[in-house]
Amino acid sequence: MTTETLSTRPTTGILDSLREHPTIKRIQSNWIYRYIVFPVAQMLFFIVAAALVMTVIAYAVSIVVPEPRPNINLAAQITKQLPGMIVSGVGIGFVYAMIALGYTLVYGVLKFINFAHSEIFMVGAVVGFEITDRLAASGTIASWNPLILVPFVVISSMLVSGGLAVLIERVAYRPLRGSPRLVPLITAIGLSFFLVDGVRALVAVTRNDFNLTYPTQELEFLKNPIPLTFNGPVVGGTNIGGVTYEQITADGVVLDEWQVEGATYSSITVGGVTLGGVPVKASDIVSGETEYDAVLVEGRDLDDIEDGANIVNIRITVIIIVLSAVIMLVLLNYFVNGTKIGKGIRAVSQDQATAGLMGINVNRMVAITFFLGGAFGGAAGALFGLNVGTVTPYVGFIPGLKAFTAAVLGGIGNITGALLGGLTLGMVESFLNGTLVYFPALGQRYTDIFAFSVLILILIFRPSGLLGERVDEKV
Amino acid sequence: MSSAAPVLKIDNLHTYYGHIHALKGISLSVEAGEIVTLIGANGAGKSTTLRTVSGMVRPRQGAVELRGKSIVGLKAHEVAALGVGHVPEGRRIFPLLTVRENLEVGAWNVKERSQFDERMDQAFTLFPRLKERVTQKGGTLSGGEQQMLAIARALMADPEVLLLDEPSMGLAPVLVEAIFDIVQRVNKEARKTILLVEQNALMALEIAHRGYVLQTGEVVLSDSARSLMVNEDVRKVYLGEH
Amino acid sequence: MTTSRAAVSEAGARSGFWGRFPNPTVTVGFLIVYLAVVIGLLLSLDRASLWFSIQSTIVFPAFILSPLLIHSAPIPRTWKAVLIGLVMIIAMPIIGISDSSYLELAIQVCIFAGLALGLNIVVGFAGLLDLGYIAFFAVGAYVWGMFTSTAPTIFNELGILIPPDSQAVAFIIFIAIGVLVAACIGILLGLPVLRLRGDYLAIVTLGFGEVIRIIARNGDSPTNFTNGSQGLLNVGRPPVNADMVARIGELSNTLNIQVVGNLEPLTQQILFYFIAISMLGIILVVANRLQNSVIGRAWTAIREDEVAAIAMGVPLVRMKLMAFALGAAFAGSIGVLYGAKQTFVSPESFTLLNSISILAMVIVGGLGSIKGVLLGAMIVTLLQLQVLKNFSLQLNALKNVDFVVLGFHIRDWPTQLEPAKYERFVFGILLVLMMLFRPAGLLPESRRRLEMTRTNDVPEEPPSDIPGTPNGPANPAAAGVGD
Amino acid sequence: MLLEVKDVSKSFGGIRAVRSVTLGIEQGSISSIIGPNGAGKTTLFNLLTGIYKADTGSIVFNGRSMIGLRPDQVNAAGMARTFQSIRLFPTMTVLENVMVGAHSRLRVSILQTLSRAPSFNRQEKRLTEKATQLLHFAGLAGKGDEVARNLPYGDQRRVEVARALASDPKLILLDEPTAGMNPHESADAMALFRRVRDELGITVVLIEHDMKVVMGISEHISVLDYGEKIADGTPSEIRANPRVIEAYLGRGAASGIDPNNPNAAKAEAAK
Amino acid sequence: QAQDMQVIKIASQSPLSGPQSILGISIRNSVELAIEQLQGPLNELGYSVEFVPFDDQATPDVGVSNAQNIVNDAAILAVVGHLNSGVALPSSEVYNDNDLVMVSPANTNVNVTDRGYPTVNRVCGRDDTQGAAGAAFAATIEGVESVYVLHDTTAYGQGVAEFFMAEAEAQGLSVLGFEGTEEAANFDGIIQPILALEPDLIYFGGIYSQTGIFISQARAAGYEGFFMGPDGFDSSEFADLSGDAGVGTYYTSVAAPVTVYETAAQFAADYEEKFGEGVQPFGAQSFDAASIVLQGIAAAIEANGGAMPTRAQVAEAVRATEGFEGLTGAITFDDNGDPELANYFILQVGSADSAEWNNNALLSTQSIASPLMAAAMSS
Ligand SMILES: Nc1ncnc2c1ncn2[C@@H]1O[C@H](COP(=O)(O)OP(=O)(O)OP(=O)(O)O)[C@@H](O)[C@H]1O
Ligand SMILES: Nc1ncnc2c1ncn2[C@@H]1O[C@H](COP(=O)(O)OP(=O)(O)OP(=O)(O)O)[C@@H](O)[C@H]1O
Ligand SMILES: [Mg+2]
Ligand SMILES: [Mg+2]
Repeated sequence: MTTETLSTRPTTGILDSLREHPTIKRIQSNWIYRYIVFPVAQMLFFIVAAALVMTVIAYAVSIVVPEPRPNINLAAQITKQLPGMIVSGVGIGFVYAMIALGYTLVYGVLKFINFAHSEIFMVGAVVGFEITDRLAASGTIASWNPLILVPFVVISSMLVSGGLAVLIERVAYRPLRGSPRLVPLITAIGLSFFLVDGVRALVAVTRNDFNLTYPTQELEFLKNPIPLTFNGPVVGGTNIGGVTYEQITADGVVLDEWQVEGATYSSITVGGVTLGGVPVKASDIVSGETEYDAVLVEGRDLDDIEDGANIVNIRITVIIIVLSAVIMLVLLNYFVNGTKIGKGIRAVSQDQATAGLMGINVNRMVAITFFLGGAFGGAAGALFGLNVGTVTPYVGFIPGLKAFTAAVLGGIGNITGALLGGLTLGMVESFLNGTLVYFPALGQRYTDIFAFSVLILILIFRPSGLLGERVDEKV
Repeated sequence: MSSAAPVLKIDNLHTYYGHIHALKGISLSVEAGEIVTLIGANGAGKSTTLRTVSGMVRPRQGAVELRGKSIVGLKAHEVAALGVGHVPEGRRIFPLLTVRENLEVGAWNVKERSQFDERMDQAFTLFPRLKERVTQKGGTLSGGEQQMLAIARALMADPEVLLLDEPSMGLAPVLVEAIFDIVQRVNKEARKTILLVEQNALMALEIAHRGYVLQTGEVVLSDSARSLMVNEDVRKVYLGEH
Repeated sequence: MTTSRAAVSEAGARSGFWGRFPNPTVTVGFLIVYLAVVIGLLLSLDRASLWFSIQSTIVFPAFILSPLLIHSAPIPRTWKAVLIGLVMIIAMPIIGISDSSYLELAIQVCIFAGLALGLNIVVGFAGLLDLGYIAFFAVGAYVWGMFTSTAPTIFNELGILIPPDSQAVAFIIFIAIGVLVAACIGILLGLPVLRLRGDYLAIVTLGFGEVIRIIARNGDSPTNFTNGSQGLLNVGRPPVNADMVARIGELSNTLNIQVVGNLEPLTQQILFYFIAISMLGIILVVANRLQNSVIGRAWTAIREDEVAAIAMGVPLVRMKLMAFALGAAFAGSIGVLYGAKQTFVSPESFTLLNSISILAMVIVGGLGSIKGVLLGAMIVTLLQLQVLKNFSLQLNALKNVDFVVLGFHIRDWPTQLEPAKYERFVFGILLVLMMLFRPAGLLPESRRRLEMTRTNDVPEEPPSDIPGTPNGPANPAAAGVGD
Repeated sequence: MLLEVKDVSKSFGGIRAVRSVTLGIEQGSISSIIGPNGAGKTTLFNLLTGIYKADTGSIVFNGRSMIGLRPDQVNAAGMARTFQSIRLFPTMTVLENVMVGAHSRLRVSILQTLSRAPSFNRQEKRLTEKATQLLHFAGLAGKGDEVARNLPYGDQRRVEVARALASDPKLILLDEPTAGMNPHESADAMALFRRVRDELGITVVLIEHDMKVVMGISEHISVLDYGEKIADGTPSEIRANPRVIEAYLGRGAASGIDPNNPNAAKAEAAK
Repeated sequence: QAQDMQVIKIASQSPLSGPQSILGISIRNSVELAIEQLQGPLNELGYSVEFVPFDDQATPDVGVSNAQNIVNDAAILAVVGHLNSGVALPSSEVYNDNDLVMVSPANTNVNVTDRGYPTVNRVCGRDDTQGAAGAAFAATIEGVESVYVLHDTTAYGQGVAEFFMAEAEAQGLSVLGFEGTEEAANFDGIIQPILALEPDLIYFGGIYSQTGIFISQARAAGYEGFFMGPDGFDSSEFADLSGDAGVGTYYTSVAAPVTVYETAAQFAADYEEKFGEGVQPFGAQSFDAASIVLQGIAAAIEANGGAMPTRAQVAEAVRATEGFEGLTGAITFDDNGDPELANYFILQVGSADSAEWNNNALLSTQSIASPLMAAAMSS
């Protein structure tokens, strides 16, 4: 029996021997290193490694198949898309990772797949919507400081989702503890049906609709993506309808100002296109004092839109996701490895009966675990909602499945594994989406198939997932 | 010895596993500072008795009193909090926790830091071997070390009553001796009350004050250890004499 | 040779419901009366009646579950055979003539029961958690569909479709082909992944199920095999001839039963019904024979303790592959039937939810128990296709006549809370309740019942979790499948 | 030599559990392997039976190399075993457990199974008879229909032995077969092991910590310590070996064996 | 309702639960509204009409099983449904086997009618025509030379997208990509290559709940060109979902905006009043389908001398519908059950405010003959 249990650190041979070094041991015993520096560095390392590996593979493919389709130079396309693909991979990867944590925590302790977890994520997303929407309805949302608003929304979702997870455990899993593991699997599935349609009933009655759109339009700080420039200081030089718009730069810094035929604007919108700043209705384009409407009348001469792809708009929400995830993962790591309760949870995960003999309240530990897993799911839900803008009661299914895959990929039961699994899956998906398009016989619809093949390959070579500890059975 | 009320008193205990009637009305008592041993054939219900006391299984009928207070129906962690330590059959070390962490978990109910440190020291003086291995994962210890750890872990909570289930099973002869030695020391020096289950009945009776003989879920004989050791039937059936 | 288990079930039969019957004759009498009442009621139900939906929801399940009831009764085997034969071969078609929707339900029940029995081999017997089982079903349906559909697939363009007049023979051959192809795919998938342990296997099979669906959905380019998301249209079916139609017509006249709808599709349905119950019969025999054999025992051994099993000479991978392939083969053959019956094969019918719902049948009924799985399949299928639907229809009927209960006008029931919208909601609750109240399943296999009883007294920390206790299983695998 | 083990080693990560062990087992003998906890005894059994792959070394059984074979192939080659912690199939009946043990000697054919061909029925019948006989042999007559899990511990150990015997092995490896038995029960078990050798002609190797059993039954003893073989010889040689006393027996136990059980070995031998 | 009236039932089948239920419920509600408002003529003939809504759960098996149930209720004379072509195709086999007429409000898939069944009709346009009409218009947008085609991999979305692509190529536009996606929430990965390919226009064959979100995310990611889609875009919800990004989006529709037909506006208002929510796409078509069915039944009864008609007679009468003035235009069925002439409208989203949805600019109206008609006319 391979006993997989909650563990946070992979066992890597070389690192193990390094750890024995006295200096390293001293550093390691420092809690700042153990609970902050190491986990953060590890996450950065994973991000960079995952991105690097995928980039190398993508270029390798482009060497093998330089021109998958007439007039398409694969390498050039990859270069154009690279930053975008990485950012999107990281964004979705962290969401997967946070959901995967819920699967992994629960699996680590109770050894069963909590299929209802995807709905806990969904509830988090819906709660996030309810809060922001109510704030928006009361008209106060714009006055909130984002540094307070985002944590407020996320933490509320965490509390509700965490509470829900605990409730579910109490009602539907605890009575079944000790029965074959497939039994709670079925109650979990039943619950997930119940939750989806239950939430739908709630929002249908209260809102008459179940497409729940976050009021992101009213959140100033979410609107302006951070443009990253890859080709020097001048961004754009966009030419629309014979007019060239140049973004002004001073000392190599890109300003939020645009120059059109000599006049300077703080923001321009042409048709649906916003160049920096706040999207303004076409008729509202203002320059200092003069109205500039010549541009609108003509519509757009799209041929003249110049290469704008060197700009990558990093959505603020992606940054929020990454930051929140990092903070929460650091806290979780500390909680599980550095606190007494964490130790209790790990003990329960390894042997419930004996943990009870030691005076540990097994039920409480299980409840705490469910709360943690649920809270992470809830946070992921709210952040996901902020990022994609619209959620529904059905939104949990796909990310839930993906996150489950990520948890397995990383080694189910392993917290760090969930992170790595999520990032890997996000990155693989993003790169596949970005490159498969150019292969006429394939296309993005095969993304899942390829991603799945990657999963199988990894599992064949690492049967317990990327970081899963292979605890060989002692016979 | 019969000065005060018994520390642990079991009366007419019936325990079932599903429809298997494992304990059929067991009664026994353990006085403070005593080592009492349960002997009996396989499946006699020795382990079940210990499990029932520590709350791992719930009896269907009967009383278990700790210092005169009923503990029937309490959960394992509640019984533990009342000062009962149980070293379960098969050691049951947390395999992925280090030796130190195993001991820390053993001290779950210890609130004070100073007390904790003291007990840790005590454990290491009792088992110097463990001190050498504080950072090793429990699962990689050898059987004997695991057994030491299991006992030390139970002692961390400073329980008044210690339930030991076959502490010598599967151990090399050298270690068997060492373990019995330690049990005796714990009883004498730390003044623990001990309920001991052993297949190695001879050694158990050597260190125990009294003993009970169990057969298919019932107590068939109880006496002082010395008299049990010379009892014809006991010698024949449980000590392997022909 | 499993006398003890037989004894257990006999004893169970005696002590429970059947315990009240003094002797077999009375029991047989009771069963005959029961059947007569149920069949009589079914035939006399009137669709125009206000309460039709609720009535049929009560009576039809009572009818279709009767074979299981008969089977569990303590009466001589011949009687069982006679009564079950009566129900399935005579009563059901007659009821079908009076209302072919019951035939449809019966066919669907057979289809899902067959699938559930196949999955039971994989999950229940061998303990391998397969979440992509529906894929093999899809394979069967597509195999038949691709060679008979008039959709613009490559098969059609190459002119290698099976002409309608030879579809009767071809159908039987294709059931065999479905079996073979699905089994081969099962083996191909199994070879690399069966070395994985429980939950890893679960995710891989889940992914595989999705892959098959995605391939089906995108199999229209660059070469059109599956007609993509449009699905295969006009899939062939074993045809009925005028003779059969005429005979059904005569029968309905003799019985004086008014046929709603046309005779030909009715005859077709009856034909499918007989095909479906024959296939289910074969599957039952196969499953039963597998269970009580070297193979079945080896699977149980693997399920309970892989290491011990392989050390005792049971070749793990080969036996697991066998389970995987046989389970797949069941699904493949039923897939052929399904394709022919629906005359339309599209990727939408083969989603993860379908896999899960078959798994639910297996577990609700009782993992590893053939009778239980049969019951589980019946109950879940009827729940999904009849009971929950009729519940909504009943409410709607009451709305239509402005029915008033306790002063409340059913008509005022808000549309947001219309029961039809909450079928899955109710289904979810039912799943949870069934598992909470019967965690071992409705009719558990005797050894599973054993597994469960142990925990009755100790819900919190089951001693079963104590590896290495003398009498507890040394192996957590015994506590659940797919470890 | 029925079994020849040469220079076999096995490491787990940093732990070198078995270090170039060499030993031979004579056809028709009863031998023991002893050693302190964690010495690598069980690991050695696992290497022999293919559960673990040896890092180095050769294992030749009955003239055939066992290196690279899967456990089921090793079983088919004629080596059967029991486990240190009992691993019966807990919810199968005792009889079924034993029948599974014969798997490698059976014809497993789907077609025969499904068609219930006469050959299938004949095989089932023979198998049932054989399993019943084995149960009788192991002193479990009449317990065939009990569910394995419900048996007392001692009986479970016997079922393990019967199950291992069902594959008609040439060699049976017993891992602490009397652990957790009281002295009376272990004496019975010893008699059973002797009969396995004497009546069935199967070579027996056992791992034990109970010196009464080891000294009473073995014709040959090998001692492992820290993965290495430190001694090899007859029981009296081993008992007198200072290294063995130091590492394993302990002074008390070494001296304690004789006074407490002065004639057990002799008595058994006399029967 | 008078007791002596004979009862006729009309069934609907659409998804009432699950993610597509918002459209399915709209179908169900619109049929209910039509039956309530338009059963007068039948009442006069001595018949009362009952409505039996079924939930097909967007699943073929459930649809077929319901269909079996429906055909066995002798009182049911017609079905309005389904939403999903994947469900309509197998279910209509059952209807057709039993002569039961079906009028589809939403199944634009070509195969629905191309099978030539006498019982299967639809009031909406066809994917082939709609897709082609969209492409023809796209080619006229100034500056559009390249397109990128997305679809939702359903029979509907992929079907219409394929026809769009074919016509776009025929019109000389360069098709930079043709991709299907089941993604519903996060389109990041799909947008990246689009940004790199810089198409002038993105066509998305899908339904607003998916496409609205896509559009808002594509704009946020920096896409600067045009968007276009089929009638799946036609929902006020689209404006909510896509926000500012959706302004300027072109879409084709087979239903006229309510501003064009007064009756449609009335319908929308009635709907809102009765059900407390806005009508969704295919609502007007469902209303029309139900009206046609009611009219057909009445005609069949009259032809039958006032007696209860057979299903075949009803089917025949429905097929004979000629010049029916519905909310979506005049409908005459051809021999396959397609409207002989169907209107295809090209509209442009004018505002991010969903209340303004009905004021979207109507850019072009095309009356296009069904393939059968077109063939007849050309020969
Ligand atoms: N987990 C369990 N499930 C079912 N029955 C059990 C379980 N544990 C013990 N039993 C049964 O309860 C009875 C008493 O078992 P118990 O373990 O208490 O015996 P014991 O005296 O400790 O024996 P041993 O010396 O073998 O440890 C036995 O008949 C056994 O079969
Ligand atoms: N799967 C494994 N992974 C890691 N270490 C292992 C594994 N199996 C055995 N070991 C280690 O190998 C060494 C030898 O173990 P083994 O079980 O062979 O000892 P043993 O001689 O049988 O001891 P005992 O008498 O206690 O059963 C021990 O240190 C053990 O921890
Ligand atoms: Mg015991
Ligand atoms: Mg060992």
